[in-house]
This record gives sequence, structure tokens and C-alpha cells, in this order.
Amino acid sequence: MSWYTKAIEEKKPQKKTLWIKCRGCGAHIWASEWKQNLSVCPECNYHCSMTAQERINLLFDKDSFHELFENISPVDSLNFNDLKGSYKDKIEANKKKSGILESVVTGHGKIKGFSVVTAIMDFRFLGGSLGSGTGEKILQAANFAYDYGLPYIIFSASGGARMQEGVLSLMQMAKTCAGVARLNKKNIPFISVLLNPTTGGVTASYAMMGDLNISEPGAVIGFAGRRVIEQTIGEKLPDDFQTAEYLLEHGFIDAIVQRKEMRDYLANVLSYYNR
Amino acid sequence: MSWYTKAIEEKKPQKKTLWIKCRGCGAHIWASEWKQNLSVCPECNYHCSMTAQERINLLFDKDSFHELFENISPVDSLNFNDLKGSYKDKIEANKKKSGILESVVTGHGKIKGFSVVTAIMDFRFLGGSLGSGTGEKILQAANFAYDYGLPYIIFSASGGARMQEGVLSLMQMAKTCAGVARLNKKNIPFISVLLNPTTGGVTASYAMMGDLNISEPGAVIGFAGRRVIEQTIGEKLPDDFQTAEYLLEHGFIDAIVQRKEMRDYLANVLSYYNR
Amino acid sequence: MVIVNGVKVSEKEKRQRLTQEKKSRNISAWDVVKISRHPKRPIFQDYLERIFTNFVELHGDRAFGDDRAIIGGFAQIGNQKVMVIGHNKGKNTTEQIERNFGMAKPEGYRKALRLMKLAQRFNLPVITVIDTPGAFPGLEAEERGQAESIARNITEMANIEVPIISLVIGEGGSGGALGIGVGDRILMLSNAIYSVISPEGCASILWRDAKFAPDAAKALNITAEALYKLDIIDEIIEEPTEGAHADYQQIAANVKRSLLRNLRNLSNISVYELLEQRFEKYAAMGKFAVD
Amino acid sequence: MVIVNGVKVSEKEKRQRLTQEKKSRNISAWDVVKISRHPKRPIFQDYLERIFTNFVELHGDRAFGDDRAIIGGFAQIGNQKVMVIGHNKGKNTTEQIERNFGMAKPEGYRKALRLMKLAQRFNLPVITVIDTPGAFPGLEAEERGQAESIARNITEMANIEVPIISLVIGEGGSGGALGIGVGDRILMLSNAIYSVISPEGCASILWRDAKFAPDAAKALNITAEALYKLDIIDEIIEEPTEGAHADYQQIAANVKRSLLRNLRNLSNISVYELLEQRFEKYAAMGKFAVD
Ligand SMILES: [Zn+2]
Ligand SMILES: [Zn+2]
Repeated sequence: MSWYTKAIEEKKPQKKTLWIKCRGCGAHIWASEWKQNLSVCPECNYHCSMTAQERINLLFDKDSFHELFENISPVDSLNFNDLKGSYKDKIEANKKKSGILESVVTGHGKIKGFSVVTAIMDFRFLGGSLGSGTGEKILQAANFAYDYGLPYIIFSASGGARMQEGVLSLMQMAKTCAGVARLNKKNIPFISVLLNPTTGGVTASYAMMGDLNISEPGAVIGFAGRRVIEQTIGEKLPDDFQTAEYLLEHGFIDAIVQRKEMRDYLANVLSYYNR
Repeated sequence: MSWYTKAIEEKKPQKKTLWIKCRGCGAHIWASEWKQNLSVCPECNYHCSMTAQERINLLFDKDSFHELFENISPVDSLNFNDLKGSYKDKIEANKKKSGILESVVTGHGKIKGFSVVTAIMDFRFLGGSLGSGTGEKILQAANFAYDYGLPYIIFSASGGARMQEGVLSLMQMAKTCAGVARLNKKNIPFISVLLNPTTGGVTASYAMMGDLNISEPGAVIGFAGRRVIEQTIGEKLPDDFQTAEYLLEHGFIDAIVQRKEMRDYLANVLSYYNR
Repeated sequence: MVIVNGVKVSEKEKRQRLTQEKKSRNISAWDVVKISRHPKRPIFQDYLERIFTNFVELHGDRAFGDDRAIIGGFAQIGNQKVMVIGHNKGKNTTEQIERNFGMAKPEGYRKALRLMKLAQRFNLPVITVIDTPGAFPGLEAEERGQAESIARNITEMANIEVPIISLVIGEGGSGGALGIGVGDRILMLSNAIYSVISPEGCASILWRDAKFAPDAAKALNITAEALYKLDIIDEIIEEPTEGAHADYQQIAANVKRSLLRNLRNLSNISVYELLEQRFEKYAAMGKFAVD
Repeated sequence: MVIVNGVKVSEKEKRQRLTQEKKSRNISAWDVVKISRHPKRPIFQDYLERIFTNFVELHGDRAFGDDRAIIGGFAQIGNQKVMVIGHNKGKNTTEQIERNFGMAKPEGYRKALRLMKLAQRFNLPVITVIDTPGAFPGLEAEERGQAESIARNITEMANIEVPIISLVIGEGGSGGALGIGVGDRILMLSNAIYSVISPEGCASILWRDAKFAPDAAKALNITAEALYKLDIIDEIIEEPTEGAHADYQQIAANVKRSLLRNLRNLSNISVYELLEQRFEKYAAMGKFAVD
């Protein structure tokens, strides 16, 4: 289910980089301008991926975010080895590379004064894949929202289920959705923000189950991989296939929100929650 | 909404008729054979319409059927007059012709021992149209099923809402569905049997809301009239458009059941109700 | 014995109840039909702009598409937060085509139901705004369950656990209108119509010629006044004499006042009472004879 | 500290729990894959014919179509009445094409969910039978919400108020399997597989070549034995040594016995307890480190 895991790997600007080459239009943008523009291309509006921390900084009231369940990390319970080495080594490398312990950061905080519980996936960590640790954190955060009666927002960015954990990763789809189901039953809003890319088992579980499904412009959102589908149907797919815009047209996304407007948008939506 | 009201008017065999001309294939069938075959053509399996009483005889255990709410009949509350005269006169003529007071017969009875509440529409009475009296009887029967916790079966055969009662007839859609909604809430099964023809406002209300939607072979079931749609799209529609078979293929019908198997089928389904 | 909406009502009582609303108007039902379809008549969008603030449009039925003939989302009216959902006719040809002249397909009704359930989750009252010639009578709509989608809405609206106000601003076209019209209150502009079938359709069936539409319009009792008399609607919102198109600000103000009053009246009812009253309201509709 | 399905479990305990089921089998994971896909392997239809009586097939998702890749309906097993729903692979080329090789589209998953809710109304336990290479990876499936339909099923199955038993008889292909697989009990035939991705798919990504599928099959832990060890499944139903295809009667009898036992065990649990236990079951799945 992780066809995308390898396909998209955003290059983040290094400290010393002077300019960024936009993956959308190829334009060269000064790194300072790129950063000021929230990693969105000023030429073509391409929304480049952000780290979980960058998104926290962007969306949450200053100093309001408190991390939860940060001590959870993956284990290589199957002793999974492929051509390029062990899952165990990959876990360590990814921890080091990203500075976080799992592909999602969970916590609670305030968006323009509105308290929410949140889970923010970070694509840098093993392609944002859904592993047992990811599922555990997302469920724990759902339970926290349930216990405190707070709206829950998940920001997804993921290549899908984490193959290296076998069926354990598949079952995280059921595990996380069990948390969503409890929120549904208690009428606690769950907002899903689907970021570029959200695919495979993540799309086919919590990410698609928001009371509101929101996305950023151009985000790739799909279940099966583009290449797999092209093989199945034997023709090339349209360019906008599996973009946020395509999904909106087909009825699966409530709104596409520019990154710079996301904070206001979410606060506005939260203001409608009337309990 | 009653495009069909005029379109289909089945000729029932008269006492003295020796043979029946099948509307499906044009074959001439001896009246006695026709009757023995439950008004189904032995040549082409065309299911001709039945009166409410014929259906009661066919489906319910001997002497088990008890009519309810039989004292309800239409009134011409709008003083509705068209080119061919008053609604008031039509009501009287239809009462006389059919021997019943409204387009539906309601009651309770047993099907192979299983107690149910039922409403059986009779196409002879004003084309089985949904008037205030029809709606009242269908709701009262739903309430009876609700109070006694019995499964509810509606047999629909109708050209749609009864124009001569204006919006009062339209509102019967909401009225009858309010009854269905209460059954849903109490988890009491509602089985809808859609007979030839079921169209317009009846299809767009209770008839389509069965926990099971069942039909007879070849029954015409639709919302908008065939002619109206052909005008809209400017082309001829496929022959099987709006047949039970077409609706099954498109996901709206659970099963198509031969008339001679209907009693066994319903009893079998009822045997699965486990409360 | 004649039952009027479930209770015996004397004609005198009936007339008295109407007096406060009834204006002696010398226009025919057909005149009202023409006003209700006037090309300059304010549409849902006009009320959205004038009455509501902070509109957050929400898209899609989560199964097939996003029908532009029905739109909806969070919105504010005064200080009251609501979910507003309505038929979306369009102001010019381009818009009208995109929005299919306000004729919704199954995905439109399914979106509307989704938003009503969302309102339930957020505990917001629902306002539905009705203005449609009818549900779209096309092949694809039929194929994807036009009847099913309307039937489901009518049924499930009976169980939606927040107040619902339905407002008919122009054409209340049959099942296509009722598909978002099962409200705790039904309000209607004085020149709006609400009908089981279009006058033209009725005339072509019962008069064998669509040119008898004016006769059918009269016979069908489709004006706000007639429907108030029949106890189908709860309130008539007065338009300027020439019709709502003559003064957008005035009609918007009248609609806003009425919506706020009705929202207030519904706000203190328990969910249990609300659903009981809604059931009783629709159970009482219709006129028939007993014995 | 290592958490195994939510609780600390000693390796010794683990091994003991397995002893009763574990057979010393000298076949590789890849051998099992091949048996699970054996052309003569019994499919859902074979069990329907041998184990269930009085099957009443129910059609349609009430929105778009009737997917032949998933079928379901009322049925009886012994004296127990149930709703049975399963992937429907087909026994010959004609059937396989009509049923899309058991690869369901959104309307298939939506039909399955509708039938589960129907089971709730009739108060019948649900048995789901899993045998699919995966959900159909086609344009139209994607367009109509393959992801949404699977996500909704997984979510709503958590709240279905009757017992659910899921039985993997052949291929348990990823989300396409899980879309009807959230049971209170998960049973698996001894040569069935259940995987997050097909061995070929995994090999072509992680080994850069599908021919490493046998390695991937081993690494992915997709056999019943492996999954029992991982506490993902509750029970292994033993097949004849050569595989289920060697003796249809025998495997049908084994499956029937197991289903009846599990139905019995679930029958006396209150709805509240049932849903609590279901939640806890899935909440406990997964292995991760804390600190
Ligand atoms: Zn660019
Ligand atoms: Zn014939």
C-alpha cells in the first residue's frame, strides 16, 4: 500500500541553500522568500511539504501546543530485512534525520483560542508511513479528545501503511478508525486535513473520515498508485487525477484552503462547534 | 408527479371474458388459465397488476387478514375541477368502480404464520395515486406496526402523488416517511414491494425506503416519466430503462421475485427477523 | 366529518387565523407563478450575501460528486450560527448552466443530507432554502437514484436532532423541493409557489394542453396564501408589492427578521420534544374523510 | 519496554499460547501463497453451498450499483440465522470477469455496509468471508471513492451492534480485505494469507524486482501461523495437508464447526460489552516501543 513512499521525497532547504528550485514549476526562488511564503511557491502556488514542527508553528497559538505521547517509537518486531538493509536501521536513521521518534506528532493546543487535540504526520519520517507507533499515537490522541470533549484535527501526509510492519501496519487502519468511530458516537467533530501526499492505507482510513475533509491546493490524494491504475486500465491518467481539486469535484473534499489561510479557516470552522 | 397516472391502465378480465390479451406479448390466454396463473402471462411472464384483495388472497394465511382504517376516504378539499370534471366526481366514480374507499388497503395479517402489518396499494383507485387519505392510512398502519413491534410491508403500485389534492398530496411523502423514520429508529423492519408501476412521489418516498426493496419481474419503477426524460436528454431511452431489472443492476432493488414465489419469499425473509 | 390537518377546525376559526396575514391582493395564481420565476427575482445567493455572514461552503456528497445545484455550509445570521443549505439557481446563463437551473441530482440531495448530519454533530440549527423547478429529470439522475436520494432525505430529516427551518423563496418544485424541505417551520415568501407538479405539467395531463397552466395554477393551490390557509406553511414573509425583485434590501431584511424569530422560538425545545413536534406536524398534514 | 498488543507479554507465555495450534510445517510462506491462490481452492460460493442453507441474496448499495465482487444476504448455519457477506471470486473465467476476480469497487463495500446495518435491524450476527487480491485499483473505483468506502466500512464496523466474525479463506489482500474485516473474531484457514501488500508489490518496491516475492512473503509475515503469533487473528482453521482444495467436505466441516463455536461464544455478550471488547481488540493491535 505504500506505492508512494519512494515516489515523492521533498527536498527541504538546507541552512546554507541560497535558493530553492520549485518542484511545481522549476522556478528558482530565494530561500528567504520561500520560507517567508511558508514553503509555497510564489510563482505557481505549489505547496511544498512542511515538517510537523513547522505546521505547529504556523497554526497554533504561540506556546499553546503541548506534545503528548512523544515517547512512542517504532520497533522492528518482524526483523524485517530487504535489499537495502533492516527496518531497525531505517528506524534509527529516520529518527536521526527527522529529530522525531515516529511519523506523527500528537498533542493539544489552541488555534486562535480554540482548544483542539491534534495529530500531525511528518512525511520525513519513513515517508509518513502508518506504523504501529503511528497508529498508537493517533488512537491515544483520539481518546484524549474523547475524554476531554475536544475537537480532533489530523494532518495527514503519508505514503500509506508501513510495509515493514506487515499486517500490524494494516491493522492500524482499523485501530485508528475505532478511535474516530468513538468520536462520531459522542458527536465530537473530527477534522481531517489531507496534505501532499496522502495515499494508500491512510487515505483509506482516518484521513477520509473527517466530518470535514480539507486539503491544500494541488495535494495528491489517492488510494491506489497512479502507476498501478495505469497498468490496470492500460491508458494514461489525466494530469489532475488524484489531486485535491479532482477529489473536490468528485465529492470527497469539503474545501481546498491556501496554506496562508489555513489557520484562519480552521479557527472559523471550530467557532461553529456549539456544545 | 403523476405522469404515469394516465399512461398505464390495465384492463382486468370481465366476468364474461373468455380470453385475455397479454399486454406483454400480445398472446391470447384463456381467462381461466390466466387467473390460475395469478394474472401472469404463461407465455412471456408479464406480471399484470392485481387488486389489493387479490394480493391479500395470494399472500396471507387464510382468514388471517384484518383490515384497519378502512373508513378513511378522499375529500375534494380544493374543489379541484379540470377539463373532465371535478375531483369529487372522480372520487365517487373510483369508489364505485373499485369497491374500495382509497387507493390503499391497510391491515394486519399473517404470512405463513408470521404476523405483519401491511399496506397494499390498488392501482384501480385513481391510478394508485398518493392522496391525503392514502397517506393517512399508510402512516396509521406504520404507527400500528410501531406500537406492536411488527414488521411492516408496503406493496406499492402508483402513478405518484395525487395532483387533485395539490401540495397536500406532496406532503404525504413527508408524512408517510415520518412513519418509516420511526420504524427505523426502533429497528422494526420495513419491507417495500414495488409493483408495476411505482413512479413519481411514491417511488421518491416510502417505496424506495425499504430495509429490503423487492419487486416483481418487469415492473416499471421510476421517478421522472420516460417521456419527460427523453425530452430532457433529447434521445430515446433503452427499453429496459426503469424496469425492476434495471434498478437491481443499479443497486436499488434487493431482489426480483416471481409472483408465485412471493409468499414463500416474504415468509422466508420474515423468518430472519430476530427480536 | 372533515378532518383538517388532524383536527376539526371550524371555517370561522380558519378565517380568523388568516386575517393577520391575508392581504387583499388582486393578482391571480398565474401572476404569482410569473413573479416567482421573474428573471430578476433574488435567489439563494442574494440572501446568502445579504443576510448571512462568514459563510464556509462545504462541498461534496462523499460518494460521487459535488452538485452545484444545491450548495451549503456553515454561516452566521446575526449572532446565530447555523448550517444553511439551498438550491442555487444562478444569475446568468453561465451560472445557470453550471448549476443546472437549480435542478439537483442525487449527489445534491446526498450532500444536503450529509450537511444536515454535520449540523447535528456541531449542534447547529439547519436552514434550508428552496428554489427549484424540480429535481433534475435526466437519465443519469434516474440511474444514480433520484428517487432514493429524495426519499432518504425526507425520511432522515424526520430524525435530525437539531431544529430545521425551511424557507421557500421562489419555486417550490415538487419532490425536488421537499427533498430539503422537511422543516420544523416552513416559511414562504408571499410570491413564492410550492406545488406537487408544475402548472404546465398538470395542465398538459389534466387539460391535455400546457396552455391551460393558469387554470392548473389556480386549481393546484400553490400560492403562499393558499398554502397558509391549508395549514401547510407556518408563515408568509411579505414581499414588496411588485415582488421581491423590486427591493432586495427590503426582502432580505424581512427574511432575516423572520428567520431569527423562528430560530429563537425553536432554540429552547428539547431534542425529544422537537422530534415529537416534527412528527406530529407532518402526521397532521392532509385532508380526508372518515366514514 | 516492548508492548505486544497493549500488554507486556513474556516470550514464554506467547509460545505456550501457540502450542495448541502450531503444527510443525515444512513449507515456506511462498508455498502458502501459492496454495492460497490455487485455482481449485474453494471460494466463498463453495462454503455458501456446503455450510449455509436458505441463502437469500440481497443486492445493491442503494446509490450506484450492485457489485458482483462482493455478495451477501441472509443465511442459516445450523440453526443459527446470520447475515453473510463475502468476496466472490468466481470459479471460471466468465464468472471471474463478471466478479472482477473478487476485487470490489466502492459500491461493493457500500453494499456490504448496508447489509451489516440490515443485520443490525434484524438483530442477526454478521459473518464476513474474505478472499480478495485487494480492492480494485481502477480509475472508476478511485473516482467513486475506493478509499472513502473502505474507510467508512472500517469506521462504521466499529459501531455495528451485532457480533461480527471475519473469516479469511484465501487471499486477505490489504485494505480490500480489511474493508469487510473488522470482526470481533478473526478466523483464518491454515493456508490463507493476510497481508498489507501483495508479496509481488512489496518485492517490486523494496527489492526493486517482483521476482523477490518469496522473500517478501516471508518478511511480511502473512501466514495464519505468523499472524496468530502476532495476535492479529484469533483462530486457525486447519486444512487438509495439501490444502483446502484437496477435500472440500472436510474443510467445509472444519469451517462450520469453528463458525458455530464462535457464534455461540459471542451470543451472550451485551451490546455494550461487545462494542467495548471490539474497541479494545483493535486498540491493542500493533507493536511499538515506549521510551
Ligand atoms: Zn513553482
Ligand atoms: Zn405475454
